Amino acid sequence: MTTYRDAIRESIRDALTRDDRVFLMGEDVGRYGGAFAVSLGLLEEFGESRIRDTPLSEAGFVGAGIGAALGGMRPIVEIMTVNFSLLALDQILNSAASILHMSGGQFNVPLVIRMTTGAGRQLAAQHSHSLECFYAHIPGLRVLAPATLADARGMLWTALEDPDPVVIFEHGTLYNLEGELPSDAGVVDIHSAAVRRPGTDVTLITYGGSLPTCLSAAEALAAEGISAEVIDLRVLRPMDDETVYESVCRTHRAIAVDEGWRSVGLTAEMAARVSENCFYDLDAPIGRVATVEVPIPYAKHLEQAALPGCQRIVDAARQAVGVHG
Amino acid sequence: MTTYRDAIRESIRDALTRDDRVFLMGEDVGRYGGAFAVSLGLLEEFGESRIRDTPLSEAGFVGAGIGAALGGMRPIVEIMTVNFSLLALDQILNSAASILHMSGGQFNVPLVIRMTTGAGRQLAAQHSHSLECFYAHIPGLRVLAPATLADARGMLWTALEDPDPVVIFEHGTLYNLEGELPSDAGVVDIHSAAVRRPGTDVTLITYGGSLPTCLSAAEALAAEGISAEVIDLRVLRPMDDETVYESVCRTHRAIAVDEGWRSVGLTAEMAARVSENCFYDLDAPIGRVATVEVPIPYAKHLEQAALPGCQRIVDAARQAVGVHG
Amino acid sequence: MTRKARGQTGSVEVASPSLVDLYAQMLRIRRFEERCAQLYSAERIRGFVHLYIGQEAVAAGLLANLTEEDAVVATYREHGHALARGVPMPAVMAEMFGRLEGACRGRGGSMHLFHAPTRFYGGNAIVGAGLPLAVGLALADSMQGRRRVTACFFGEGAMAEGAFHEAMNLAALWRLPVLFCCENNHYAMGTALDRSQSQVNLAVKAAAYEIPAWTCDGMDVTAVWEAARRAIAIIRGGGGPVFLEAATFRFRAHSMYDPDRYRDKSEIDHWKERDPLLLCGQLIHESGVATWEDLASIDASVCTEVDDAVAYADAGSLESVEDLTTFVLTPARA
Amino acid sequence: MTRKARGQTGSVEVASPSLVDLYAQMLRIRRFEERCAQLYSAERIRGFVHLYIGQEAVAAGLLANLTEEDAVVATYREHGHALARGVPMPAVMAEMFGRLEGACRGRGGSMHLFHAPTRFYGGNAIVGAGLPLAVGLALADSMQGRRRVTACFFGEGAMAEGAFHEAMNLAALWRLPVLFCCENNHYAMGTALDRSQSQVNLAVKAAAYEIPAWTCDGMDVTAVWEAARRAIAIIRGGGGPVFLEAATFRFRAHSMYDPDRYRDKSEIDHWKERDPLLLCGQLIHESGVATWEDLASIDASVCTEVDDAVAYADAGSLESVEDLTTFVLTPARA
Ligand SMILES: Cc1ncc(C[n+]2csc(CCOP(=O)(O)OP(=O)(O)O)c2C)c(N)n1
Ligand SMILES: Cc1ncc(C[n+]2csc(CCOP(=O)(O)OP(=O)(O)O)c2C)c(N)n1
Ligand SMILES: [Mg+2]
Ligand SMILES: [Mg+2]
Repeated sequence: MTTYRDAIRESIRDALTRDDRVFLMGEDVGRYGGAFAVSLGLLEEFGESRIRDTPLSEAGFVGAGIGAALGGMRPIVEIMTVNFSLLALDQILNSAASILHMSGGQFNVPLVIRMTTGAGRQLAAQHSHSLECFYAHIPGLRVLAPATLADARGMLWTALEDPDPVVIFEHGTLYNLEGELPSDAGVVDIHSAAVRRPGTDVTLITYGGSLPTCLSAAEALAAEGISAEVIDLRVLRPMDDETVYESVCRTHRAIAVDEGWRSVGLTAEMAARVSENCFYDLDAPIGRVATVEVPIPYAKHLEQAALPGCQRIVDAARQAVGVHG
Repeated sequence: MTTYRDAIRESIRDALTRDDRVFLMGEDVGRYGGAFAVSLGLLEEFGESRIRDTPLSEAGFVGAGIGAALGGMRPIVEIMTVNFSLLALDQILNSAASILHMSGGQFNVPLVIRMTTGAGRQLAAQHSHSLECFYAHIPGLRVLAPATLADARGMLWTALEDPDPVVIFEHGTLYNLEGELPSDAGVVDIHSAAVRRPGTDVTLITYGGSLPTCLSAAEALAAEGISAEVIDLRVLRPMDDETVYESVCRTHRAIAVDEGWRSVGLTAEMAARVSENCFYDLDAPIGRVATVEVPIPYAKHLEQAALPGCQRIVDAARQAVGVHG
Repeated sequence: MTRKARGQTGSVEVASPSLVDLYAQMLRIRRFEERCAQLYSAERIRGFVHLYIGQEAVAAGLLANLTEEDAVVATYREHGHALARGVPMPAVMAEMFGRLEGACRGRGGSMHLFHAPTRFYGGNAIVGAGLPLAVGLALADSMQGRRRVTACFFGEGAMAEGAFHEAMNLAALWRLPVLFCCENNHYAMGTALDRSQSQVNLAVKAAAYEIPAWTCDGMDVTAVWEAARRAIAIIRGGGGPVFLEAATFRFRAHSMYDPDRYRDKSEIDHWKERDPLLLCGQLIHESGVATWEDLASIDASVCTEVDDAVAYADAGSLESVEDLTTFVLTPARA
Repeated sequence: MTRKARGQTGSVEVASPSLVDLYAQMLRIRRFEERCAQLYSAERIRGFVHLYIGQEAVAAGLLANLTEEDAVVATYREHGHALARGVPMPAVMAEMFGRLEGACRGRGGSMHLFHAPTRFYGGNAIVGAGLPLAVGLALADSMQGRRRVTACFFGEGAMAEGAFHEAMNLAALWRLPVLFCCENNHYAMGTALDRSQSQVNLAVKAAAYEIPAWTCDGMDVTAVWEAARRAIAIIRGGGGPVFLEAATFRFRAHSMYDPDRYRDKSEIDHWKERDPLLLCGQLIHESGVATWEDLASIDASVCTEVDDAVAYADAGSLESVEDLTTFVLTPARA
C-alpha cells in the first residue's frame, strides 16, 4: 500500500537520483518537509542545495527556476498552493511560457512547477482556490492534473523529460489516497485523457480532485440503472479531444465537472468543445457542475454547498438522460 | 466630434469634479499624461494629490487603491496595460474581490480599475495580451468593456457609483475611434448586453476591440445576402444572458468572437452558455473565432495571422449558415 | 483600557494603560487561544488556526496606543490583535465555530476576522498582502486630512515578499501615517530568519526606505507599549510612516497542522523563560501595583469571559444555505 | 575586443579593451540607433522601440569585462547591450524588420532580442522581470560549479518593483554570481527618480541586502569599465552578487511614442555636454592613442556596417504563416 503523497515523493526522489540537474525548490520543502509533507526526508537524503528552502518570494523563486532551467538545470519548483501562484503568474506567462517563442526557438525552459490546489478543508476564501483554468489558457505551457497513484508517480518523470514548462496540480484532498502501485511504476504519457469507468448512457468529464466524486456519482447512478462513463482528462493543456469525443458520440450525453468556479472556467471549455464537435450526436445539452461563484466560505455547510458534490453530479446526469425524481 | 480617448478623459474629469473622494492613480498618469494620453491635462487641472503618479509597483498601488476604497475614497486605479496586471492579480482576486464576502458583508471595496488591453500594434508577446477572461472568472468583480463612445463616457460614471470593485478594459485600438457624443451624455447601465446591428440569420457575439471587426464582417456578410446580428456583451461579468439567448433563438446560429486566446477563454463561456440554453433552437454548432494559441509574434504578417480578423469571422458565419465557397 | 481622541484636528492623547490592564489583555488572548487549541482537537473549530501564544505582548502593548478612529490590518495569526483591538470575544469565537453570530457571519473563520466597529481590516492570509492595504487606508486618511494612524502587523518572513518592498516605498514616498509592525518570531513556518533573508537586521532593511525604524523587546509589554508610543507620536506629528520590529517567539507550532520538527525544544524553552505574562506578572509584583491574588482573580474572570464566549458560539446558529451567494456583489438598490 | 577564458576552474582574465575599441563599440550603438529612428519614421520598423542613445558607455564599458561563457539579461531597451555583447548587427536589424533572418526569426522584435551563441537572454519587457531570471542563471552556474557571471541590466524605475526586492534577497542569500547593473537614467517614462522612490541613493538601497554596492559615472566608459572590472573580480572570486549603479541619461524620448513633455530641454542639453562619445573622444585625443582622423575612419566603417545590416534586413524573407504556431510547445521527438 502506498499513498498519493508517497508516490509523488518517490518520483521526486527518483528524479533526483537519476539526474543531477534536477533539484527541488520552494517554501519549506526542506527543514519543514513540505507544507503537505510531500518532500519529508528528502533534505536529509539530498542536502540543502538540491532540496532548497526559499524565502517567501513566489515571483522571485519561480523566476529563478525559469533562469535555472535556461541555465541547464531541471528545476522542480514547488509553489506551496495555487492560491499563492498568482504572485508568480507574470513570470509563468510572460517568461516561462513565452521565451521559447519570443526567442524564435532558441531557448527552451525545461521547468516543472508543482502546486497544491482545491478546497474542501474549510480554509476559506484565500486558501481554497482551483485556478487550473488560468494555466490551461496559456500557450507554451503543458498542464497536468494527476488523479491516480500511477499518475502521481509517473507524470513528474515524463514532465521532467519535456523540454518545455510543465505545471502539475496536486489536489489537497488526494494526498492521503491509498492504493497499490507496482514497484516498477514509471513514466506515463502526458498527452491523453483516460476512461476511468466505462459506461453507455452519459459521459462525466472531469479531472483531479473531482475524479473520486465523479466515480461515486457513477456508482450511485448505476444503482438507478444509469450507466455513466467517467473520463479523467489528466492533461488540461493541450487537451486530448479524441478520447472525449469518442465517448460522447457513444453516450450522446455529457456532464462537465470541475471544482473551479463555473464562468469562464474549465467546464466552459469542455462544454464548448463537445458541443462544437459532437453537435449532431448530442441528445441533451451538456451539463456543467462547477463551484458556485462565491469566494469559498469558512463554515462547513456553506463550503460544501458551494462545491460540486456527488449529488449535484447525479442530478445533472439524471437530467441529461431525462430521468427526473 | 470626439474620440474614445477624450470621452474617457471627460468622464474622469466629471468624476473628479463631482466627488472629492475620487482620485486617479497609476504609472505616468500625471506628468506624462498617461501612456495613451487619456489623462493628459488632468494633473494641471486637479493637482498631484488627485492625479497621482505612482512608482512601478503594480501590486503596491493596486493594493493601496483597495485600502483607499476601504478608507472611504473612490479611487480610479489605472494599470497601464493588462499585460502588467498579473502583478496585481493577487490583490484583485484575494483582496478586492473577496473582502466583502470574507467580512460577512461589513466592508465594500468601491474601487474602479482601468486598463488597456489587446494586440494589433506589433508589440509582441509580452505587450499584446487580452486577458479579460481571467477577470471574468472572478466572483466579486464586475467587468466592463466599453466599445463605443457612449460607453467610454458613461461606464466609468456608473462604475464609480457601484459599491463593489469594477474592472474596465479599454482596447488600445479604440482610443482614436471618432464620433459624435451628446454633450449631456452620462450614466449608462452596466448590466446588459446591446444589439449593435440587428440581423436574422446568425448572431455574432463579441465585445470591446472586436466589435468593429464584427460590424465589418456583418457588412461583408450582408453583401452576400447573409443577415448577421451583432451583439456587444459590454459587461463580461456578470454576463447578460437574456439578450444573447433571445437573439440566438431567433437566428438559430451563433459565432463567438474574442481577441483572447481560444482555450478556456471568453468564447468558451459564450459557446457553453448558448449551447446549454438554446440547445433545441440551434441549427448549427456555435463557431468560435478567437486568437490562435501562440504568444503574439512581432512580425506584422504573423501577428495578423494570429488575431481574429474580419475574414475568419465571415468564414465562420458562412459555415454556420451552410454557405461554403 | 481607556482611550480618548480629541477629534480630527486637535492633538490626540491616549491615556497610558496600567500594567494590570496590559496583563489582563495578554491573559485574555492566552486563555482564549488555549481554549481554541482544545476546541480544535475536539473538532469544534476547523480549517487553519495559527496561535499567537508567546507573542501577546506585541498586540497588547502596541494597540493600547490606538484610538477608536485608528485602523488595524493584521494577518492570519490575528486572534490576539482582534481581541486587543476590542473585537468582542464572543464574536471571535463564534466566527471560529462558523456561526452566523460570528464577526463575519462564519464566512471568514480564524484567518479572516474583520470588524467594522473597531476598524479591524482582517485577517489577511496571503503573506505580505496586508501591507499595501494599510498604505491605502493611510492614503485615504492623509487625502482627507484626518489624523488617524493605521497599524499594520506582519511577520519577519513577509519582509521577503515584493509586497513589503512596494508598500514601504509608497508609504515613505507619500509620508503616510502607517505604523509597520514586524513581529519577528524568528521563523516563517519552518524557515529561520537567517535562511530566508540576507539582511537579518530588519530595522536596517526598513531604514533603507528612509523610514524611521527600530527594534523593541517583544516579550516585554511595557517595552512594546513605549516603543509604539514613540512611533505613533512621530506618525501623528506628520512624520510619515515608522517601522517597528518586535523581537518575539511563538511558543506553539505554526498552525494546528504543524508537527514543529524544525525547532529544538531547548530554543522554545529558552524563550519561554521570558514568557510575556511571566515578565509582566513579575513587574506587577515588584512594583506592587497588584498582588498575585489580584492576578489570580483577573485570571478567574478571564476564564469566565472565555467560557461565556464558547457558550455564545455554541448556542449560535448557521447562515442559511440560501444566502450562500450574498456578499459577492451588492444588489443594485432598486 | 579580445576575450579569453581559461576554462571553468582556472582564473579568468579578460584583456583590457583599448580606449579606441570602447569608442568604436559605443559608436556602433549610436549609429545603429540613429538609423533605427529614421527607419521607424519610414515605418520599416514598428512596435515599441526604446532608444539607448546617451547610455552607450554603460553597455560598452561593462560588457567588455565578460567572457563568452558569461550571460547577459537585459530589458526592452537592449539594442546596445545586444550589439556590445556581440549579437551580429545584421541579425538585430533583421529582427526589427520582422524578418526570418532576424535573431529571433522576427518573432521578438526590438523588445525581445535573444541570442544563444552569446548567451544573451533577452530582451525582457516586463519591468523587473529579468532580475529573477538572472538569479536563476547564476544559480545554475553555482550549482554546477561553473565560474561564470550573469550580468543583469535594469533601470532605476525597476527598483520599485517587488521583483527587484525578491531577486536581490535571493542572490545575496545564496551568494550567487550576478552583477546587478542599474542604469539610472533618472526617469522611468515620465517619472523622475525622486518621485518614484523614497530612497534616491540607489547604492544605499542595494547595500541593505548585504550586497556590495557602488555608483559609477555612466557617461564615462572608462569609469564604467573600471567599476565593472572591480565588481566582476569580487563575483568571480566567490564574493557573491554586486550591485553597480551607472549614473546616465537617455538623450531621446522613452519610446518612439513619447512626446517627452516631462523633461526640460535644458536638462537634456546639460547631460549632452557629457555625451559618452564626446568624453571618450576627448580622452583618446588627449592621450594621443588615436587622431580625430582615426576616429573619423572608424565612423566611416561603422556606417558601412550599419548600411550592410540594413541591406541584409531589407533582403530578408518572412517566416511562413504556416509556421505561426511553431515554438509554442516542442513537438515530441517520436
Ligand atoms: C504569499 C503566501 N505564500 C505562502 C503562504 C503560506 N504561509 C502562511 S504563513 C507562512 C509563514 C509566514 O511567516 P511570517 O511572515 O514570519 O509570519 P508568522 O507565521 O511567523 O507569524 C507561509 C509560508 C501564504 N499564506 N502566502
Ligand atoms: C511591470 C511593468 N509595468 C509597466 C511597464 C511600462 N513601462 C515600460 S518601461 C517603463 C519605465 C521603466 O523605467 P526604468 O526602469 O527606469 O527603465 P528605463 O526605461 O528608464 O530604461 C514603464 C513604466 C512595463 N513594461 N512593465
Ligand atoms: Mg515569523
Ligand atoms: Mg530609467
